Amino acid sequence: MIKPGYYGQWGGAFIPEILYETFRELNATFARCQADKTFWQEYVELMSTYSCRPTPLTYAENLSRHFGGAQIFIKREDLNHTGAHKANNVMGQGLLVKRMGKKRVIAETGAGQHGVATATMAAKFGFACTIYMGEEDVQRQRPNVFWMEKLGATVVPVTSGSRTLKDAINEAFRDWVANMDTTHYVMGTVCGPHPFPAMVAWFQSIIGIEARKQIMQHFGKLPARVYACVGGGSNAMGIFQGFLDDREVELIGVEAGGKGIATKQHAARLASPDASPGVAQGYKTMFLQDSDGQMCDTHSVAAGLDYIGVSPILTDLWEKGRVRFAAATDAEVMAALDLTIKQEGIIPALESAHAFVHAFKEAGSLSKDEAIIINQSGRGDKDIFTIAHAFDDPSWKAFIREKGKQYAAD
Amino acid sequence: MIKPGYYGQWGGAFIPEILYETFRELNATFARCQADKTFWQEYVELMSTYSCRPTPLTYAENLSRHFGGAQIFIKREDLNHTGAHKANNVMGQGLLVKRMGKKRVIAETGAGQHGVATATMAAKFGFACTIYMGEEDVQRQRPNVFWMEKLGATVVPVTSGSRTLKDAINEAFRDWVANMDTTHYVMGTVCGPHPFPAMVAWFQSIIGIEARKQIMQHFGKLPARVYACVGGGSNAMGIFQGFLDDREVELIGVEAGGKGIATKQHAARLASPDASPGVAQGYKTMFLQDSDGQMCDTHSVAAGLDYIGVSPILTDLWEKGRVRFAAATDAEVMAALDLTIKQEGIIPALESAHAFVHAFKEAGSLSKDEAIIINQSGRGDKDIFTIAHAFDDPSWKAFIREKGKQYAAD
Amino acid sequence: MQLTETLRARRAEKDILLMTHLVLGYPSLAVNREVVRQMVDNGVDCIELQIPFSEPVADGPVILKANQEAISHGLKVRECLEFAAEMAATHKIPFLFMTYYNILFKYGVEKFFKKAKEIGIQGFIVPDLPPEEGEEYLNLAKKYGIAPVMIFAPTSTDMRMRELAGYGEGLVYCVARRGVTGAQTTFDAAFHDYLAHCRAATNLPLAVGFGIASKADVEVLKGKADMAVIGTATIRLVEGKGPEAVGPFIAGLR
Amino acid sequence: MQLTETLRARRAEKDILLMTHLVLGYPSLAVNREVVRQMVDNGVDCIELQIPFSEPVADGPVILKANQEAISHGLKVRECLEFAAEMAATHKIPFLFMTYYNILFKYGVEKFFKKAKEIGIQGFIVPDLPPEEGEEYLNLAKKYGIAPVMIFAPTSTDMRMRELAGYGEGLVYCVARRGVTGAQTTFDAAFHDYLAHCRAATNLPLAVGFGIASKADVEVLKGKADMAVIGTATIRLVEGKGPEAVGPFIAGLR
Ligand SMILES: Cc1ncc(COP(=O)(O)O)c(C=O)c1O
Ligand SMILES: Cc1ncc(COP(=O)(O)O)c(C=O)c1O
Repeated sequence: MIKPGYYGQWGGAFIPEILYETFRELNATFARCQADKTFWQEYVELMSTYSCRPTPLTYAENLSRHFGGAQIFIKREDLNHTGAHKANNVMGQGLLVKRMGKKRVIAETGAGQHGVATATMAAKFGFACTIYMGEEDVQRQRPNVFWMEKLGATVVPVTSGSRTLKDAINEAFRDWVANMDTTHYVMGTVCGPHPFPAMVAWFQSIIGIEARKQIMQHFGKLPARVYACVGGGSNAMGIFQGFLDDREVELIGVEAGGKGIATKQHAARLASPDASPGVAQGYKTMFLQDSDGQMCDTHSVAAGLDYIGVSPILTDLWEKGRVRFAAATDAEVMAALDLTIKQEGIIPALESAHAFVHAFKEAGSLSKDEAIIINQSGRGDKDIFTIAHAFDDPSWKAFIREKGKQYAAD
Repeated sequence: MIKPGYYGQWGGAFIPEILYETFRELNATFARCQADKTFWQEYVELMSTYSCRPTPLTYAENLSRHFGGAQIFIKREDLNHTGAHKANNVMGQGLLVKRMGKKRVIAETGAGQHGVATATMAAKFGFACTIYMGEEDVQRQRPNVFWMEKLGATVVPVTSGSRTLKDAINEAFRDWVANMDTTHYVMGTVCGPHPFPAMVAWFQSIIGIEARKQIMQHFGKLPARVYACVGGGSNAMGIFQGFLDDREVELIGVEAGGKGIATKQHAARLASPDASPGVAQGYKTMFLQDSDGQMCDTHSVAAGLDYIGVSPILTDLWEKGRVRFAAATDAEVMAALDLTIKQEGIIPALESAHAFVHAFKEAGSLSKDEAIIINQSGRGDKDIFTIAHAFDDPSWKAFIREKGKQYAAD
Repeated sequence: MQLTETLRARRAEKDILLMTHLVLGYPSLAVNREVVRQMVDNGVDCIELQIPFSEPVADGPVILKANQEAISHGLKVRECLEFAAEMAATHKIPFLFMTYYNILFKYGVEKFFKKAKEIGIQGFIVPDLPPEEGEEYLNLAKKYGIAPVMIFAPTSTDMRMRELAGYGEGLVYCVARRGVTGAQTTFDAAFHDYLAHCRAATNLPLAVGFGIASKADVEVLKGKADMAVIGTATIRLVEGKGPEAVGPFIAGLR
Repeated sequence: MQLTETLRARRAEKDILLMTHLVLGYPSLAVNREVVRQMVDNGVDCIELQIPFSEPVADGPVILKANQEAISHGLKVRECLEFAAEMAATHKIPFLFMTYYNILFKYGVEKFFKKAKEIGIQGFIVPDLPPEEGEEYLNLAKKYGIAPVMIFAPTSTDMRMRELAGYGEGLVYCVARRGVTGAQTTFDAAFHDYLAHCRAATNLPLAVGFGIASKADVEVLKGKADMAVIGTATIRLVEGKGPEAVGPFIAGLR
């Protein structure tokens, strides 16, 4: 028999005893909401009036022509309110929090995308909000910090460990074990202790439900392949769920290859030989860790993929051969981004661009009467500081220098 | 009899003779497209697969409660691809350009919003693209310049005149009179010579068509008032057209009050006594000009409203009493922005925030069983440099200083 | 119409006429005064006085800058009118106003015609006023006997040219090429063909402008047009070498 | 179970026992060695040796930093085991391992139990391993005779406490309050009520930790618990005054 919260041998809920009751309540509320059809209706209604669900499926005519193979479709999660699929999860959990009667939410954030989404949800639902963010990320992602603060959230820079996403998660847990009576921890991806993977996957399944319907409508048959980038795995799980039972649809998760697998400066858990089974941050999965079980530093140009673990659900699907994994390097990502912007007038987030890399590598080898879908998890204009920097744009640098001087004079 | 291209005494086509044939062709193509039902269908289809139309109508529950009067609804043009209503016009004109067989587009841009939208459309349709932008705006809006260039457009800084929007329009005309055989000028708002006002209003009418249907669906009756900011007037015309024939719906256009009407540092054409009838940039309307007919410098915290003229269609509706005009000052705009972000988790563009100012002033005096709609023409995160600056955010300044130093060392 | 007759009479004596152009107030009215004197002394047949406008869409960078500098130095329309009155009183050749429609519109179109007539201006060139928008303007032109100069463009069809000719008086201004003032013009076969079409469309004197800058350019027009228009070239000359260079330059053009 | 008996025996002689805690490798194993000696010499009844982990979610800033510094200085799990072996061989009191589950998991859970047994460790505290996830762990604990210490929290219901007690051996670690290690605890009525519930749920010795830092704190626990746990307080002490301050501090607690 499979234990609840397990996907094959992965998952579980490795939580401190103090959270036992909190998780009992959370599991119960989640189960009630899943059983209650009106909850999902309320969720869909919220996402269609507050965000713009269903998000479109865009036919990328130029890219399809460019590669001369499969017809390329792009699922446009970038058009969500706050600019990424993160909104789906966050608004869903917001509804749960309302049902539980809690008044405060906390969250970790890496790039800041999930932090902005959570702060947004908190503003809308009238919750107090604290966001934990690695100090290094606070430095790198100031625009998102600015918006979180404007949205009324308190942003706490995390100075422990590698000062990035995983440390922010730890810090959020530390807050939670002190304040669980009033507070819900809005986990940002399909990771963490059960029921988070199940819950986040459920809310994100809206992507796949829509995508399947849309591709049937626009293309008349199922896609040959579906590509999604994988940080924690929430956007990937979101779209994959629409096609899991369609065995003929190949599902491809693309991880951060960083500076190349060989350099060890990457965040490829399933697409590299560098990860091993472990238990951390409340769940069991493949982690990038050393032989003692200490977690490694990871690297990616995309902050949202720069993480040691990966969804236990995806690890299971990988182990069972249902999802294929690949890695895209930073350099490949910048090239795919450039091509997509120029060909389609669409700016994927750096995270999302990882999925484009592999779709582009494979599109040409498929026949023209097949379709592929790329999940564009977010929009890239939020990443201007990173993207302009990565493209080494001289006018951008001059602009920033000039602004810096103005402010220095203040 | 009313001359074609006139709205009451306003409008017309004051064009140099060299463009006579170009306009004849443009008028003919436009008329053909208007008569051809499949054109509008193609347009709606494009906007629903490439952008996310219909954009939602969001019920602003918290703001409604806060003001204790009318139920406030927000029409979410910010969720469009590229972040503003500008996409509607630009994609529509793009389809026209395809029908005319032209291969190059040019546009003016102030804030850069219309420039980014046009560059996006050009990338999607495979057109060459040149964007004219006042040198001062190029300096202020570097992020948008960066994206336009990434999208493959050439951005030409305009160094004549006040180096802002109106000068960019002049420069675009100068390009057009040289290259009209291959080139279409994608005017960004409901101004300029006929058929531009009619054409842009037509494409933007999609906002009002949707909004009317949505408010009836969500609220069961027509709104008491509809608020929109007015730069050139395209987003306002867009939403107003849904309600023009409903005499009981009051329509309010909000212009840039800048530093206050009394300071003359504003861009209020119809809401101040400072404008007078004139003819410039190809059309007749109320302009901010001196007694000789020389155009004035205008001011607004919102670059997209910082313009000397206003749609001839709106001037006519104003003169006829159908649309009421008001002005919002920079300071009021920052306060409304702050409140909207905190209450609803929604970040309006600085331009859009002008509409919010007046909706907020009046909401409380309406009864709870009435609704008002605010047109949120765009999203504010594009304005981070301006908004963070306007809020005088110290961490933002420190961040920019730091980045500037990094780049200085390069 | 006075302007037509004057030009026809002059044309009878020369194989090509010269019209020059200056932007009032740039670099100053004093320099304008000297430039006009040199032009007249060196046989120019007609002068366009451009009243500056803040948004001169049909003009290229040189004239654009001249417009804006004149305005930024505080030049008023009233001063332009006074200066034009002085010129028309001093010199025996026809003077025209070139400006954008808003200058007339804001002044009051009829008031402007009346004033222009009073001070002896013989024609108007308003590049942003097509006849379709010019009903009042055309009526007033007739009423005050001021020539409303029409503009032909290389993009104008024969039908359009004939239509325009019907509205025009004084002369027809043939724009030599696409684009704005100040760039170079190529006098190729298409250009000559264009002039032939212009010629066929009207009996009014044909003035050709945009990019005419040298004796060679003027030479090309002989026999094909009645008048060469020198615009940007003299402004550049005054900027570079001062007003005293204008006389020799004009003298060398024919 | 050896640990239970040892503690019960000691408890029979004292009105409260003392358990202390240290993070291995912080600031160094050499300092750890000295600190342990001082603790034992001053009558500590039981010592928790924390094997550092890079993600210590249940720990507050002081212990967190200690974990991370130890790792960043290159400390290996192997060295921790060697050091623990040395301590257990040198000192007569029970030693426990406190660490996070991944350390056991990655080492191999059974291998880890075997090793611990070999070197004389008497119990494990693993704060991120609830019994629901610990089937293998609990079986191995039985097999190797190592006490799997259960944790009670102020949020635990009576039913949950009884359930936990059923899994536990050696002692029950009662977390004094919500939150992580190192913050202050208020010993109010709710706290005493909580301890009464703990007491009612199990016969195992009750150790109370989180925020116990002074003689007064220890005093409060007398009669209500069997053992006071001093964690962050000694780490702070060593940081501020060096290892030689530990002895007098411990001596002064009871
Ligand atoms: C745009 C975007 N895509 C993808 C991710 C990765 O997360 P996940 O794998 O959970 O979708 C992030 C995380 O911040 C993100 O912002
Ligand atoms: C977001 C936004 N709103 C409004 C405007 C003003 O234009 P219009 O009055 O044509 O809608 C602009 C112009 O750039 C804009 O970017």
